[in-house]
Amino acid sequence: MAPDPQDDATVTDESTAVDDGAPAEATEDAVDSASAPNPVHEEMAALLQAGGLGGDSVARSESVFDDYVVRVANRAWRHAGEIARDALECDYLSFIAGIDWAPAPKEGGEEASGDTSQPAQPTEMTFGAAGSAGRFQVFAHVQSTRRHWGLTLKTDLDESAPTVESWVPLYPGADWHERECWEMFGFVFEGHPSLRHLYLPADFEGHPLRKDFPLLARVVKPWPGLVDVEAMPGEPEAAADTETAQA
Amino acid sequence: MELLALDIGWGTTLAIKTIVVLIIIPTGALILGYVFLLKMMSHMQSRLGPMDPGGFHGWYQLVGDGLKFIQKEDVMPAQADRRVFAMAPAVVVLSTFLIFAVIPMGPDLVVKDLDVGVFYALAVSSLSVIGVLMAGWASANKFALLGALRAAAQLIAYELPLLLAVVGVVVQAGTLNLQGIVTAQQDGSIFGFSGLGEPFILTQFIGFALFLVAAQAELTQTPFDMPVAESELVSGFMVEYTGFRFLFFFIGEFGTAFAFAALAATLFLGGWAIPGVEGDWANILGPFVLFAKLMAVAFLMFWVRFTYPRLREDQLQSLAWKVLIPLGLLNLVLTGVFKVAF
Amino acid sequence: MSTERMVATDQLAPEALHHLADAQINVELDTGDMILNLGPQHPATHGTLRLVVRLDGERVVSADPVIGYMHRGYEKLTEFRTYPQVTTLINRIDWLSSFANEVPFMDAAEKLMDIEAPPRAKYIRTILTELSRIATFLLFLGEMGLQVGALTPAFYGFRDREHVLNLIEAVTGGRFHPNFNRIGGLKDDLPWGWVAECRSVMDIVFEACDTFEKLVAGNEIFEARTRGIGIIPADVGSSYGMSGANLRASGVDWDLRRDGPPYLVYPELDFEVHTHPDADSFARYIVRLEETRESARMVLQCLDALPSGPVMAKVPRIIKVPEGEVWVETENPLGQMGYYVISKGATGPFRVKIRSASFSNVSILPWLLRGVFVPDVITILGSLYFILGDIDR
Amino acid sequence: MPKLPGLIGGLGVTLKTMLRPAVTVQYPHEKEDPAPRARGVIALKEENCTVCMLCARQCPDWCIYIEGHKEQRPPRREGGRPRSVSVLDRFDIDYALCMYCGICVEVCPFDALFWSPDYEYSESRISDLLHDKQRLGEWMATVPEPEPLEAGAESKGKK
Repeated sequence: MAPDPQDDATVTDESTAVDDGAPAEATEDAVDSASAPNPVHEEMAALLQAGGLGGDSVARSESVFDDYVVRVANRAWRHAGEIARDALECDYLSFIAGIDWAPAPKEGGEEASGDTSQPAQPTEMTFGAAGSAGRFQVFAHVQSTRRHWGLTLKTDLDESAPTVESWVPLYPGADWHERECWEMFGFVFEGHPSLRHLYLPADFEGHPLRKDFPLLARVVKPWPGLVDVEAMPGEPEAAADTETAQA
Repeated sequence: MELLALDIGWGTTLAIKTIVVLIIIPTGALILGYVFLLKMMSHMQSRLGPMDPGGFHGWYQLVGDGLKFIQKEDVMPAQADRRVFAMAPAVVVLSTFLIFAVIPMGPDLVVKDLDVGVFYALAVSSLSVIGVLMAGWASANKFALLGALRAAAQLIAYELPLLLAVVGVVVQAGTLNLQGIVTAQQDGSIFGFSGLGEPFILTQFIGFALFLVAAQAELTQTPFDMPVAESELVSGFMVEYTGFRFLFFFIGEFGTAFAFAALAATLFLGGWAIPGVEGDWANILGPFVLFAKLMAVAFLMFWVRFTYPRLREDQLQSLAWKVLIPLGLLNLVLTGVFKVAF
Repeated sequence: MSTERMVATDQLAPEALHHLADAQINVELDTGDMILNLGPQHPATHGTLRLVVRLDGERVVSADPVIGYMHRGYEKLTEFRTYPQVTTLINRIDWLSSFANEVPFMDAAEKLMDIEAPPRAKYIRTILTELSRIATFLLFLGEMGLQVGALTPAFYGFRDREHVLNLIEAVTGGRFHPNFNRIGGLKDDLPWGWVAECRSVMDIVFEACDTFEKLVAGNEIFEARTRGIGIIPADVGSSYGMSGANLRASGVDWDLRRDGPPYLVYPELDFEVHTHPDADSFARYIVRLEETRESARMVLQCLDALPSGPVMAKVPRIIKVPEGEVWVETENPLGQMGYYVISKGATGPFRVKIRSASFSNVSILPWLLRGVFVPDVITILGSLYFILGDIDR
Repeated sequence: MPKLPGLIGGLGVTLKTMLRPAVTVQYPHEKEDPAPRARGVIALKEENCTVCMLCARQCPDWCIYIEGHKEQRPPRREGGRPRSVSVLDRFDIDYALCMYCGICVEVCPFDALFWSPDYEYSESRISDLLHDKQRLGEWMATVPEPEPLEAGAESKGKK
């Protein structure tokens, strides 16, 4: 299936949409990707609709390579989970995680190690499948062990106070996933029995997976790729010495 | 000692005997450890075991280990109950040495030919329970405490089957004296053919099997090694011991195995006796015969140890109370009936 | 461990909670509970898992796994790495079957770049994935004996696994970290005489499975130690996200190689998915034993149908994956491993969510270990078969 | 033979293994030679290296340290401009950091780096694991010929 060429087009107008209100494209929440509409995803969309996920709570849904991505409003997150578990019989919780769509900070700064071999990510903020209303998003993947299908649910969190309802009452397995997400991104899950650190030591401050959290492992040691081929002593500098060949 | 036709005083013979026993147990432990733990286990696991130390097949390995343990630092945990911690290994090893005071290795080669030999041997063998409890309690370590409590429950639970297994032999031999049991087996005859003597293993097979199972539990060997379960309690009550104290435990473990194998050989396989060998020759050949029979019994015990998984605590107890003890009583009844009938 | 969490899980499935824990904890004898730390250095936790266990005598009142001792922060690292560098990272997540880790990531990148690996590369990838599954399971079959106390099976497991690792080393150059996968195919082709060698090793694998069946599975003491221990009902298991042989041992007939979106050459192979009704530790052992045999049969099928041809599709020298998102999930030996790759057209991914199997398999421990004896805790830990790198990422 | 109870069957297995020859190799005396493709150590062919720094940049562990300088070389054709060629001064691989992933060997455009299956270069001091240019050159002798490929393989044997 060709990647979704339409992606760029819809992205630009995406960031203007307000996530709670009835976004303009609520009406076309049917599958809008250019690829052939996937029958399974059609059935899932119908079941979601029948299950009570109203028009205004589904912001946008999209088929991405065999996976069906549905973006729901923040307040409808637990409700969407419930419908996925009951109407779509998705009894298997694959994972719950967060995304920080902010562009990666400028790499190779003075204080950093000058490693120019890091991939140069684009600097403006773009969003992935089914768009996003802001910088933070929580996405989960649930599957059905009987019907052998699954879908990805996404929701947006506002940047100042990122909170969303917890899925622990629906899936006890969500406990650890949400603790990890809280620890790495700082998203607060309401109704979670005990939000505490899962991987990091108790006194760790900051949220590592946010894009503005620097990767400190590499600052202490100068990057061996920095050294460049110097000219012979007394030889006029033929090539511009400072420009290192971009890997 | 008429054999050597010298008249050395009572004190010196006792000294010689104790020195002999003090030498036999560690060497016996080292031999057993080397042959079974190092070589047989590794061959069973398709590997060669130690080959380099000492040239031929690494025979020097355990001696080297012993020296290594002696020069290792003797660490004692901070909150340990110091005196009890230091005493515990001694108690465990003591019971091994005491058992050997009774086991005959020849018509005259026995430290003390007690009339209540069997009773004494079994009584002394349960001394090690106290040592294990002392070790577990004194090392102030949760794993050690758990291991020691399990050991206490297990060793006590398996005293009874051990006793019942031996009582069958005593009833058939008619005496508690180990020499008496050996001679009873030597000149007995099976259906008229007296070439092989009458080792009690033939008539007391249930007793022999019971004895092996109970001895396996007394030695805390798999499938009864709950107190030293290496995958749960790391190494049970021995966990905080280092240096030569651990060496004591190692010698205790394999020395007791040596002692129990010797006891089993004496009770069931006719001890030092071979039919048709009397007097002085028996004194010379006796130890070697006993050693051969002993190694056969030890082979059985270690073979089981390297093959089976471990029983859980409650399964272990229910096996003792619900299976082994009724079996022992049944064996006793059968022996009694046969004794009277023939 | 706060009590509300107990309440939260109680509402889930009341009948699943006829667990022996609540019935048998004797309250009248109010002995103080002992808190015991199993781990992080402990022989039974495969690596640095720490289990804070509250004991009442030898019975577990509550268990709280503490993880993170092996956390290397892979998801942060992948944001600063190019695609070839990320492959060297991700095969260190589940280091026992490291080739199988790379397969979903490669599949994801190939889908985004709309590249199709040539058929021969797909067959070799399937063979190497199944070989790493056999290597992992052989170690498990031996290791499980060790957890329960038998010393010898572990050595048989290592001995037979050595042949499989030599096979993988002959092809990829690395025993544990093959690093043989490239986007669009494989780095190189099979060396001369490898197919014949692989067939003879499969016979060794079949023989090893028979040995384990006789030595461990058939042993009455092993059965006494594992039957009825650590029972996980299917619905509780799937709600915790348990996958792989653990879930199939609870009777759930679900295997991504057959039911999920098709990947590699599994649609062309005919293989059986083994389940077991008992849902206890013994069932998990039996399911993995059967799956080892199934994998060996699959490898033989692949060897017979191995097509000739190139092993690398046409791929630009510097790989820039176009913008897009993709979720690819495969059936790894430990369970389902998936990657949610988000790319913004750079030489490296923008964000990779790594869904590893052991993370969810272990998250069921607090529910599962209530009211269990200490030795059974070790049996259950052994039967769940998790790898610490897989939990902590 | 009748299905022996598991306990007896297990004993049979261990006895059978005991009687079979052991599979272990006595390492210092007998040695198992690794597969020709095994990634034991990286060898450097100095004349191919043009100090393009690609390997140092692509290495995830940052364990390759390179220094070079430019030199004038006589022109190939007489009367032509003198060629300026980069010459290697220092090429160190720190095997204490290297994870043997093989990215450097693969990314090198001039085939200057090769894999050799040799594995016996452990040191007592960790600083000795920093192999310099001369030591890497010595490893070149142990690099095997690219071996023939399996039937049905089309691509040429890469290094």
